[in-house]
Amino acid sequence: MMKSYEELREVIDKKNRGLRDKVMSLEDAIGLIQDGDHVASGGCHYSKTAMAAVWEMIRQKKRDITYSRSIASTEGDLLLVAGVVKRVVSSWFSPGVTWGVSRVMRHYTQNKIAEFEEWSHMSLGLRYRAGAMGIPFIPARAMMGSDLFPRLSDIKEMECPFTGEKLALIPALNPDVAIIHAQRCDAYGNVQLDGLPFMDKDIALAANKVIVTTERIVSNDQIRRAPDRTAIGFFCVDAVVEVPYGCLPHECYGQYEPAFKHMDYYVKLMMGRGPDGVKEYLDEYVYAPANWNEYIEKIGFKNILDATIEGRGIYND
Amino acid sequence: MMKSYEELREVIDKKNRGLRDKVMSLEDAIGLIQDGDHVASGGCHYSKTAMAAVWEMIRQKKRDITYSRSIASTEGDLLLVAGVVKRVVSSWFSPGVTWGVSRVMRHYTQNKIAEFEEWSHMSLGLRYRAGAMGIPFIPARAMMGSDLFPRLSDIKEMECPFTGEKLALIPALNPDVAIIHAQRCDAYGNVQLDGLPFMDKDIALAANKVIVTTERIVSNDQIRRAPDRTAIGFFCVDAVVEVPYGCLPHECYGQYEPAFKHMDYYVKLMMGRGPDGVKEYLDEYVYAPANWNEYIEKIGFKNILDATIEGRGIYND
Amino acid sequence: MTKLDYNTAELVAIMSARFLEDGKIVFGGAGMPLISCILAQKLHAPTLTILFEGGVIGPDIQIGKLPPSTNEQRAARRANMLLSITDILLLQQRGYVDYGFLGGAQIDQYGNLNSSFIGDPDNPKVRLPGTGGANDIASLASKILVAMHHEKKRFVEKVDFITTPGYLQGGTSRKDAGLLAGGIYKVITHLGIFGFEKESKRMCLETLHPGATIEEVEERTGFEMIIPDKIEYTKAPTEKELTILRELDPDKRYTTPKAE
Amino acid sequence: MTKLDYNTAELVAIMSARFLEDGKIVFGGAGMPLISCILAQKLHAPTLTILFEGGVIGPDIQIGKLPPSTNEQRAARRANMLLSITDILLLQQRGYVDYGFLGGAQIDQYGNLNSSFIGDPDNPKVRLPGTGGANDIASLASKILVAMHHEKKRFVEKVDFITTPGYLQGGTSRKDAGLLAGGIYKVITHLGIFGFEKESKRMCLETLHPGATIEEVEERTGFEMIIPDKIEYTKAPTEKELTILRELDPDKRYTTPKAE
Repeated sequence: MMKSYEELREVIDKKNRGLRDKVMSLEDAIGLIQDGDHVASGGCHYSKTAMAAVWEMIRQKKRDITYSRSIASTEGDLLLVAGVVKRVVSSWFSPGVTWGVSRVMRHYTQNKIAEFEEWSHMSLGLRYRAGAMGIPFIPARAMMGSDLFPRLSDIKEMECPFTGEKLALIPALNPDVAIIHAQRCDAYGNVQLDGLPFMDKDIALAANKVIVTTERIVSNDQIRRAPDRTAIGFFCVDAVVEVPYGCLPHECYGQYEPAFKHMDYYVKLMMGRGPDGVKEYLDEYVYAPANWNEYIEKIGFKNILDATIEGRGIYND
Repeated sequence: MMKSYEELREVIDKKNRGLRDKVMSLEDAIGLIQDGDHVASGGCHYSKTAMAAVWEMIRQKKRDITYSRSIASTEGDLLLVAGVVKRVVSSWFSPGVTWGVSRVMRHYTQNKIAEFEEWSHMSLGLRYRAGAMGIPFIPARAMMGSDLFPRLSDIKEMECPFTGEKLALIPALNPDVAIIHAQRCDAYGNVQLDGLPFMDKDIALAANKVIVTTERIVSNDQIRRAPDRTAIGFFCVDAVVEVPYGCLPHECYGQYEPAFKHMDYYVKLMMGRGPDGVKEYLDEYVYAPANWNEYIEKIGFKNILDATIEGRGIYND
Repeated sequence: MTKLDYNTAELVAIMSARFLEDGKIVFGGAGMPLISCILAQKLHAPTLTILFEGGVIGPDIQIGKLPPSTNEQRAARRANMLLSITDILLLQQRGYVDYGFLGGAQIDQYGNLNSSFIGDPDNPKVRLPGTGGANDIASLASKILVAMHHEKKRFVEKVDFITTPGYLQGGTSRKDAGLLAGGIYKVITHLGIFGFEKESKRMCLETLHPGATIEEVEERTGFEMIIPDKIEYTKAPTEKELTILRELDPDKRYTTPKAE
Repeated sequence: MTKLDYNTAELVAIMSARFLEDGKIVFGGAGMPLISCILAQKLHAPTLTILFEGGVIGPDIQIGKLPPSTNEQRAARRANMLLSITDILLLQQRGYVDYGFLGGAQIDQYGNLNSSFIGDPDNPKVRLPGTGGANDIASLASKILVAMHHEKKRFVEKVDFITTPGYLQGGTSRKDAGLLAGGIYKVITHLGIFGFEKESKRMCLETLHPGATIEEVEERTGFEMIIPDKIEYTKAPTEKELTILRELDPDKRYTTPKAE
């Protein structure tokens, strides 16, 4: 199941990693994803979700995608109901603690239409990290003894040759594509992140292709003035797309909080009518708009302004 | 040789990790180091060396210390000649490429007065990282096949249970004490670093005690305004000491470049007269001054001003 | 002394807070656990540090703006440090986290928790959202506190699925499985405080909350709870505890008992 | 065409630069390797990225302020990214580094390098400063360039100590040892360009620099160098190459041959 080191190297070897302009349209960027790919998503839960990328994946009718993320929220529902995703690899999957258990997740998994492969939060993080480091596994002291362990095909146990202790071996994950949303990024793909870093760095290095959506594209000069802030280097990035409000209705640290009213509206629809409710939502918010800006406009100016005031407010203290 | 996980946990368990004031004198901070300890040092080569800590270790006549660092420079000479260090664990040990091979290092190792245990740069980094992660090893694809490998008692090889590939297992290193120099730090030990991060974060988490010397102590409020800049958390720090110019004659990113004239002077003494030259240096620059500020004064105002202008000049672009 | 009035959720929040010592580090979840942690800080543990698994160390949570999740910027406000999720969870593996604060759909006599499946995992009645960081926290934090409403359907002999390891099959089975650190420290319900017998690792009553009875505990527990010969009682919530708790959650958003 | 005048260090710097393709990533050391990398950028590889093992990605080095080490702020000037040492070396393990640029006190017929001990490692005549990142680079970067002055005492049959793996004992021994990636690509000396025979992995002459002779190569090599039947010659340094090189190192600080 796991690729050999030589196969992994071959993929990276073929990438053009020159310091060159990678700015493109959302359509072209998502065009890099192929049916059947494993797509890993940055952020966590309803924070820093690469929502514009997810939205465009749905519009492009991607199929048989495996979707992995530290915690999947409403974007996971959308991907399932749209028929894009067959398997979700995550540690937790529902809109949010206060909104209850996703009826879509339950419908798709309980009826075996899709799979939800459950890893602990840390072990999923270590999977990306091992992938980022170019090693087949990282040992860990969690997962053992639980019923999660025997349900996973790729995890192993060993006796530590140094201490004799039992260790879980958490296997590397090298996604085909990473979709990551950034506060800022230059045209070459140098990404600078603010606030909560989630698993974004490891995901970008672990993936074979990296698509970055960003609140704004800044000059390379600006990046070079604070190179210690660069979290993801240009060399692994394949596409840079400027998408203001690219996480809505989820949040982007320092830029905007979630559009809570829209989230409440969505959750009510989803919990009330299950997949059918989500289909209605997809029609109105994903398929109907001519482009991302039209989608944002539908979320509503007041919602967005409120979210923005709260979001940037973290710098008021 | 490697401690069991339960022993490691016991040490950390005993640390007081409350959010409390840890500011103390250089004397008291270095007093936390015991004879026989393994002391790991942050920075690399002649950058961000915790020189004030090294200087005070010599004055306090520490003995039988194992000293580890990514690359050891002139501070390694001083520690050997002063009789503080018995074993250096590093990937490279000499003042700097342009200054040739340390005569002190050669004298002490060739005459078997002290040991220089050589690891590759990355594998020493992985040793600290495994220590920081609380795991006994990290697999890697370097070191194998070389003659470095069989000289090391703690490194092992295994066949990967996922891919069948051969892997080197790089053993965790949990130093007794880490000495780290920072651009700024609050009274609780929240450390923010600028520029090159070296291995400082991993060393701090791997060590059982952490002594931070810092160019300045800033308020906790200032730290909290940019928590994404905190590189080392207060919880692992045991001592905070304000020592302006605490790396001299080495450099501190964004603050000062090396005092090159003083470095040239030292190297000439060391290369010309070997350990005897260094003894003379120790008398004049380590033992004679009443305190760190007097030592700095002896390096000379013009030297320091030049180094400062160049050092902060990186922000001029 | 007049008898103070409080609901069962408030009782659990206060009892939990009492276990959090000063100078320690606690993984606070969203909701009630977070309220308990802040309560402890205000009462007896001013240098207690709260972590969130979203990557937050030592935040300064605004009363009235409690974060609904631990992975968002409200949880990060005025933190001392922000870390990647993987790194903050690894702090536990290094031994830096004293307390984990967990709940679950089910707990069993050995303290194992289930937050994955109700019914047969291969054909579940309910697929739950999953472990999040709970498996890691229970495997690695030094002392786990479990705060739950005491109900028979939740206190079961054997959980349908061990998402989050307690003492597994009891005895030495937790260590034998490779889990060398931590373990379930206390289970805090609206009826009492429960610990685990030293050898067998079976759940046992430690103290009964004022007003609760052994009968009620037994009635609401789906396995044989070990009851000591001499019953000790928990000290009732004080006026100070209740006053501060209610300042933290004035609308009782997090301290209203859920309907059974 | 008038014959251009250049010294042996300049020759090696120019020949090395020619191997660095555009769009690739190279670990540049301090000194001559760095000059070669910048020269390649100015000549044919404008989007070539330089890394330093001190943690620097894509710096903008000021002419006249070349960093004497790769671990200091001069090396970090106007970089695209700064990383920890461990992380920048791990980029190679992930496959992101195309070229490593190495030297050493000794090289042998299989391209193994020694920078640790001269003489018996247990009783060395000289203890050298050590590997630094060289072992990692030679184990993990895709293609290793070795730039050295060609001297018999440096080109030895068997290095006293393998600090930095080439093809080890030749044949498949490198892969057998677990080193699945990379390998020594070219050895560049003041006499010629050398590669490694496909099967045996023994060093072989590829092209002779203008003016150099087979005899000189053999005389200055301490093992049997494989010499092809038909000798090919390297294209001599061009005026453009020399002009730019001398702009980069006007004082010939890094491009003056060392006394043998």
